[in-house]
Amino acid sequence: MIRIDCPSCGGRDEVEFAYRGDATVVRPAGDAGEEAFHDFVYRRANPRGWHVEWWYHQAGCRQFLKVVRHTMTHEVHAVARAGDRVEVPAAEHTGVPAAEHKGVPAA
Amino acid sequence: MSVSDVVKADHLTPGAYGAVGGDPVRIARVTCDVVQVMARKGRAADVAAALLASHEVVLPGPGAAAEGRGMTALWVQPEGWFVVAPRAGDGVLAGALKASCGDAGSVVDQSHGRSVIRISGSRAAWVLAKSCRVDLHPSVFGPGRVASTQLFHLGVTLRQVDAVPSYDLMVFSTFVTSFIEALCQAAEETGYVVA
Amino acid sequence: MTQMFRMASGGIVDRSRTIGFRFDGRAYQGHPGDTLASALLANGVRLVGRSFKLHRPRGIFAAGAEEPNALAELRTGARREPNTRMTQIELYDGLEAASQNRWPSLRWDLLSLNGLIAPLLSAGFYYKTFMWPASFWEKVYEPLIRRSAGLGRASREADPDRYDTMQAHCDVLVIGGGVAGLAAALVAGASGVRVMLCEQDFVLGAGLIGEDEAWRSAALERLAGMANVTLLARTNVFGAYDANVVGALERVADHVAEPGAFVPRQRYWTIRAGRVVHATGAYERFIAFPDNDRPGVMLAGAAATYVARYGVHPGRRALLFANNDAAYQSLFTMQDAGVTVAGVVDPRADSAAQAAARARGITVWSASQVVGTAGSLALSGARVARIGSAGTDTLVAADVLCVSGGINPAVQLATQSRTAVAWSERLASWVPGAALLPQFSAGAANGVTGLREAAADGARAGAGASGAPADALGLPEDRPSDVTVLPFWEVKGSGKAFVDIQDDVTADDIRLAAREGYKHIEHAKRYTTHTMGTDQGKSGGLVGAAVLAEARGERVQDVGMPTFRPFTSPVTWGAIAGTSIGKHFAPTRLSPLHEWHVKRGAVFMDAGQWVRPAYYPAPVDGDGWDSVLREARAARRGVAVCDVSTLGKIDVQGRDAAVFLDRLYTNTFSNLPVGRARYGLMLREDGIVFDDGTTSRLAEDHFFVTTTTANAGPVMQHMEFYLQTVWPDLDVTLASVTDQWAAMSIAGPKARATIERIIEGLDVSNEAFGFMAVADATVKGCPVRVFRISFSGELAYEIATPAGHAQTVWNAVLEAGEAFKIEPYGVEALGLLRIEKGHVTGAELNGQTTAADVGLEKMFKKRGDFVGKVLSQRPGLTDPSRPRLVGVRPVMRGDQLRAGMHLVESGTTHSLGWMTAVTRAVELEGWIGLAMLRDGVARIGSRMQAASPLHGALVDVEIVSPHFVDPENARVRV
Amino acid sequence: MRYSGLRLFAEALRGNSGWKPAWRDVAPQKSYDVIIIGGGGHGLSTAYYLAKEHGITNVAVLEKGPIGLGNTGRNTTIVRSNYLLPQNHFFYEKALSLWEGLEQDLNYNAMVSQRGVINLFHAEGTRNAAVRRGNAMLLDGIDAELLDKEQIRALCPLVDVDNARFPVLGGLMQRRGGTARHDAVAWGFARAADQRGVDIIQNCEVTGIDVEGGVVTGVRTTRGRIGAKKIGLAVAGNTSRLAQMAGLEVPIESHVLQAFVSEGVKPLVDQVITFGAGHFYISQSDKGGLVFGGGLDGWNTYAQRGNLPVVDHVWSAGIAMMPSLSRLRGLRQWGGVMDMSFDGSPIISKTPIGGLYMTAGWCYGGFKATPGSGWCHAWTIAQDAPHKLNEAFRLDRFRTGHLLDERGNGPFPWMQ
Ligand SMILES: Cc1cc2nc3c(=O)[nH]c(=O)nc-3n(C[C@H](O)[C@H](O)[C@H](O)COP(=O)(O)OP(=O)(O)OC[C@H]3O[C@@H](n4cnc5c(N)ncnc54)[C@H](O)[C@@H]3O)c2cc1C
Ligand SMILES: NC(=O)c1ccc[n+]([C@@H]2O[C@H](COP(=O)([O-])OP(=O)(O)OC[C@H]3O[C@@H](n4cnc5c(N)ncnc54)[C@H](O)[C@@H]3O)[C@@H](O)[C@H]2O)c1
Ligand SMILES: Cc1cc2nc3c(=O)[nH]c(=O)nc-3n(C[C@H](O)[C@H](O)[C@H](O)COP(=O)(O)O)c2cc1C
Ligand SMILES: [Zn+2]
Repeated sequence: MIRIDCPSCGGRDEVEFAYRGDATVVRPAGDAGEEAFHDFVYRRANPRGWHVEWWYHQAGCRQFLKVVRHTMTHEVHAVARAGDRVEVPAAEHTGVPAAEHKGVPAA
Repeated sequence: MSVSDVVKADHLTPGAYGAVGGDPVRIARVTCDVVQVMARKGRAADVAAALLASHEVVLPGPGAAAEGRGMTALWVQPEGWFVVAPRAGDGVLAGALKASCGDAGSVVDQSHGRSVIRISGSRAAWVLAKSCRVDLHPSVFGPGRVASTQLFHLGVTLRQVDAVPSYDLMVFSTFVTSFIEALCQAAEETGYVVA
Repeated sequence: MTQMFRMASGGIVDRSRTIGFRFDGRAYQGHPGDTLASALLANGVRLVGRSFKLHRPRGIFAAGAEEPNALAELRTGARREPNTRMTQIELYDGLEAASQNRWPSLRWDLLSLNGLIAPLLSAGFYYKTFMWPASFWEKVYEPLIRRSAGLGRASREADPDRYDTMQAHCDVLVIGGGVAGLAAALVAGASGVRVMLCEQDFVLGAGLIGEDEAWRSAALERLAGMANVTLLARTNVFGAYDANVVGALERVADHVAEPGAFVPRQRYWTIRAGRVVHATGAYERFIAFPDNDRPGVMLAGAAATYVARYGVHPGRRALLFANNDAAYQSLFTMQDAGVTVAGVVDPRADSAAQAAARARGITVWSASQVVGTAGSLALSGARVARIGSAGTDTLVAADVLCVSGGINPAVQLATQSRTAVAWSERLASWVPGAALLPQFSAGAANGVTGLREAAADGARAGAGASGAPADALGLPEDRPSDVTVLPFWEVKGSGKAFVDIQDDVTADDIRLAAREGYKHIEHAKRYTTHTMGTDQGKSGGLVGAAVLAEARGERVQDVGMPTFRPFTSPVTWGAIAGTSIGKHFAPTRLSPLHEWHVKRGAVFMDAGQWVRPAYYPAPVDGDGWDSVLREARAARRGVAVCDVSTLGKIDVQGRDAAVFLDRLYTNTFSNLPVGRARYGLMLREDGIVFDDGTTSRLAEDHFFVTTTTANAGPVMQHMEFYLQTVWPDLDVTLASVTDQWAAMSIAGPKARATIERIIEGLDVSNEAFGFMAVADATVKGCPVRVFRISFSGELAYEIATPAGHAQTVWNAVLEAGEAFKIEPYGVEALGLLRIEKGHVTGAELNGQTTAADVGLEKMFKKRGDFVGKVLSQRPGLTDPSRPRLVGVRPVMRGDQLRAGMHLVESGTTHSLGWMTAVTRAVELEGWIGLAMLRDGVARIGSRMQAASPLHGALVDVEIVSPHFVDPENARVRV
Repeated sequence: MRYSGLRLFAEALRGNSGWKPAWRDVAPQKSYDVIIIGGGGHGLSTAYYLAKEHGITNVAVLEKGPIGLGNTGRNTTIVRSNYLLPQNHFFYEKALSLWEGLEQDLNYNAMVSQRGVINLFHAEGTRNAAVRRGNAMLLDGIDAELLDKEQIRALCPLVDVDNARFPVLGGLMQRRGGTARHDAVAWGFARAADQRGVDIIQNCEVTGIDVEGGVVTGVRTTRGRIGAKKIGLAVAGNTSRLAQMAGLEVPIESHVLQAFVSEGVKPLVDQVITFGAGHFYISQSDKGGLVFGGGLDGWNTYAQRGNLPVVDHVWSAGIAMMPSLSRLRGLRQWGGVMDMSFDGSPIISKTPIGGLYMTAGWCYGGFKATPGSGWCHAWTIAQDAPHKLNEAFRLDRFRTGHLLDERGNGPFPWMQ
């Protein structure tokens, strides 16, 4: 269960939130052209590792939160308000499990 | 869905229901006015000052409620509150708040849009915990605390009223029938009384 | 005589009370505290089941969750519950259970003939045959396979019991109530933090039971006295999820025939824990040897449990086959309890326990192994031979053969929390490595055994988890218990040596898989089905891995194990569903006028979460269509009123409210005068239409936005997204007021005449209150907001009022309209009217259409940015041949149209478009419909065919303008 | 070595000692004409059809772990061709026709079971959508039937047709749809490809793709560099990572879909049934377990595990629809990482890089496509041009706006 520590509401379950995807893409200026809007809508780094993403606290304070979450461990490193900057850990998290199916028990 | 399936438990009928012999919870509707107040950009301090002056309330921060003169303010979102007060005439509370805030705040009457249900009794927290994902344990929650969260698949603003404990559950009015049914079903295990 | 294997004393069953139960129809007796398994053993019942594939006779093998064989259909009728482990079923009065997967009876099972062709049924045999002729698979082979596979029979009736859920939080969660778990809970509990302890068994104490009862009861008493500690017995933690959240299943009322009134049968707990202590113990593993599945072969620890906990002799004469000293304790326990001991077979040359056994007068065959078993439906003896001595073996008489190949710490939950495991040479098993989450493993789960050591380890974990000191805890009495093993997995010989007893997987199957290239542990698992049964390989998983390792010429630790996934024990489906079933599966949303609709006898329909009146039958109506047409006719000819409270409504305020709406909608709102409404169109950023609705300007800085019923939530979220993340500088506030305002649409030539009679304080004449005007007024003293907007295409007004006044205002409208024979109309007539008018709704705006597709391209403003503007100009979205909105009429007016018909050129089957919505019309004769059609505009005036091959329908149609009625939009302005 | 009942019998007589490995265990060569990255169903079938249909046999399939344990080995095995959009019709129909002859073609029993797929609907709107879809299928020569409430009651006695919340109005059925044995699909293709000379190389993770002058030259792997004239990606949820190795960012996000299996029981559910008013679908495996699943967890992830909220929803939907399943027990739960495309439809396409091709974006519906995907991917690689069947599955459609959004959910992968 992903638990998100909402800066206003405190730690809450993922069910209270609506996911809204990659928070690093920025809507271009209206006259930036098709290529820029294509990238805004369709181009994603989709990292295996830390991901900065939007979560909308739908059942709580109705705020879009910027969440730094790891896409292997699901660990939440930071939660910030929409306008705030977030730190993204540099290295891969040490908790990345051994690659799947090495034959040793790992979830 | 056919007609007959839509039960109108909306009118909580007085009586005792569910398991007997235990310590039943009490469930009741609370009649009140609800007004949503949101500060305009950069005007939160003005709204706070205005409401302090007009209603003697110190607008609360996240997760809290504060009592003012004849009203309670519940924090619901950054720079946004619900003001709850005993029912007065249409638009009276909203009008007073708007008069007080002026252009510093948006004031939206929700008196008809939100319904409040009170559940009370020593096992009220247990009944709520069947669905409430927010920790209501006395060590982390208590009278005067507020949480907007989800209960029985519905958005709810929950306020602990006293140490009994009693909780006021504010839900969207069009869902209140469905909500009451689910709440009552959850309370059958402890038994519940509608006064 | 009953219970001839019950000891006169010993164990913790309550001999003062007797319980009657039935197994396969026969009556037996047991005591409170028994499981079905212990009670059956007490009655000398050995044969309890048949295996999955070969239908071999099977007996009770374990004493807990790892049981592979003893599965029963528990209870009868709607409460029948297949595959229930007899070792975990608490005995209750009147219990009924039946053996399964056998026909006609357990003793005489026809499919045991499968044993004769066992070599044919080798691992994966079905992948190599049953391919000819191809059509035989569904008709012959698969039905046969399906019927012989599966275990028990499920009930086909709805479950009469109720289930509940519980959301919990704690600082420290202790999983497992053995000595380690109890010690951890005691230490953590003493520190004052919130502690929960979950134990799957109905008795806490595990290894302490019957061993150190004094310590156990003292511990339980102390824990019960701690207000900050919650003890949950009968509660299996079934899975560990992210962030120290676990799922657990409490069996609240499974130990009674039927749950009491309002008592849930089971409760599903979601527990959010600060720190977790895994004190889940260990599962003893067996050794694979020929015919190691004979009823009477049993795990050594289980045999001792039956003695020490249940006071039952699992047999008269016990033989132990073990490679570790700890297992000898089990035998000693049995011997002390009066079981005759036939001896010990131990592959090790010597050990302390061997000496101890000899000292007790027990024969020890050291450096020896069991090479086979004797008996048919029950064990009569085991064949014992010295390792390396070919051919010569001794038949040792025994009716219970206790087996121990060592222990496997229960690391399932730890590994689900991403804890890596490490290989322990001492245990020849996996033990948990360093935890990544705030978790601690303790006791046997951590590879630490012996009551004393395990308690100390538990105390250490409890201290780590709570920050309290561990030393205050007194430790229990102990007997020597060294689980150091000689790694020993399999005895090769003739006969089937099972590595997965339930699924009939043998060591040979594993070797065959390896030979065929399925060498990876996960391939071998899937090819043979090893560890895929209901016990998930708790006691045999590692044995199979070891056989595979040998076949691969590698070490066991290099082969690994199949991934441990939830569930640690199978989980009742209904419990997870909890109360979110039936009508509570999704909440229901009702209009403030709902009760009126009910009283009026409306026929309802679902619209997302809403329940809305479809139409209102009247005595004169022959069928539903009569009602719909009558209602629509009233709107076209006189006046009719519709409850439109379901429309989404959003209050938008702020200095920048107009700018904000300009950026969200394709058209402009900043030039909308106060007191006017405007229809708006909203796109997604990819250029596809998102939603539409009217927006009114109530003040310079105050707008009232309406959305479609279905999109109310998504539009609100869309607005918040852009406001908070894209244009955070705008001064705008948003509030959902859908529930605050009820709304009704009064439509028809007599609409004004109707509302004139009730509107107070507002001149609604055409001159004073023209098309798209908005103003506040009152009706019967209730505040209302009047909008002159029309969806039907008729002169119409929408009146919104705070929900609590809806009934008053609605009644007033009906009363005022009485003179004009006003009719209430439902969603069906609403649909009819909008189709006649050519208005689009969700059927057309289905997330695939552009504004141009539905003829709304003119709604794009020329200047300025708005969401979706840029990408809506991509070639694929501006392609003129895209399907466009058109109207459709049958050439023979009486022909029926259907939504979902496709449009084809006459005589062809190539779809050029489809019908989005159809209706019988009131302004025109017969059926009409809207369609999305390729080159649609160009085709207006032409003939095509509408086809519904699903219904065998083909109709000649003409393509017409989608605006069937009043295309000039004159009526709304009169 | 051919598989047959006779061979099984002969082997049984000699202790099953004569069986040979289903595919060879080989070390990578220095270079290949074509390298397929990803040893799931799509990669293996691509290799098989390259050899079978195009005579290209100097091919290696590189798989980072053991083959067939990605989504191919963890899906709910539903096979069908009941799509709405014509661009999808002909492709999935091709796939279904390949399934229909697969066992004989591969000489491996993949247990393709045409037991019927039923999509239930509960409201006018969804009924209309089902009618539109069924008609579109029939017009394009694909079987479809509309079932009313009573037919559902008769065919699926466990379904609570009179459901208290979402009563069933009817269903759209494709009788030729059904299930196939997931593992056997991977193994069968591997064995058949191997027999045609394809090298299947396990435990060989691709860590880099070499591109020179805009054209691929080979891959770097945990087992060294391997040269290649052409490279096909078939790596499902890892598509973004592999594409990035070649310098491409693609309109794909990785999301987890969970699945569940119950304890085995005697035959109970005879078709594949999907529930329209909540996310839920179910079928019974031949072993007896009820295999079921629902929607995505709904956030980016590369982990093959999900969380409880989706479990709660899926299991509730199951009991809401089939109340008699309530006393059954779930046995195991797992997840797979899907390549969710931004319009919910696949990509079988050339890329802006010479010699680089991909079959991707399969979301949670790619198992049914397995033979068709391989067939078209092989064609595209061999001809350096798409086949008519996969022309619409172009990578550049997101730029041009020729989207294939079956459900109309828009560019939100977590909603597709
Ligand atoms: C729970 C679930 C249920 C589903 N249900 C259905 C269903 O009912 N019907 C249906 O049609 N579809 C279903 N699907 C979708 C379907 O499973 C997939 O679309 C399909 O199996 C994908 O096959 P694939 O060969 O592309 O991918 P995979 O089988 O995942 O194969 C990709 C392979 O690439 C390998 N790989 C990745 N990176 C590298 C690298 N760097 N180097 C080398 N190898 C690499 C992986 O290890 C993996 O083996 C479901 C999916 C899931 C998860
Ligand atoms: N039967 C044996 O052969 C055997 C095996 C291991 C340990 N032991 C003995 O047990 C003692 C070790 O004590 P311990 O406390 O570490 O282990 P334990 O086996 O005594 O207790 C573990 C407890 O955890 C419970 N449990 C396991 N998984 C669970 C889950 N998912 N949810 C809820 N409950 C769960 C079990 O039912 C058991 O009661 C030592 O004395 C050791 O010698 C005996
Ligand atoms: C169609 C299907 C049926 C399955 N049946 C079983 C089963 O009967 N028993 C079992 O233990 N697992 C079963 N599984 C689950 C697998 O054991 C395994 O969990 C899944 O393939 C994912 O792999 P992983 O758990 O190793 O990551 C089944 C999986 C699928 C896809
Ligand atoms: Zn919040």
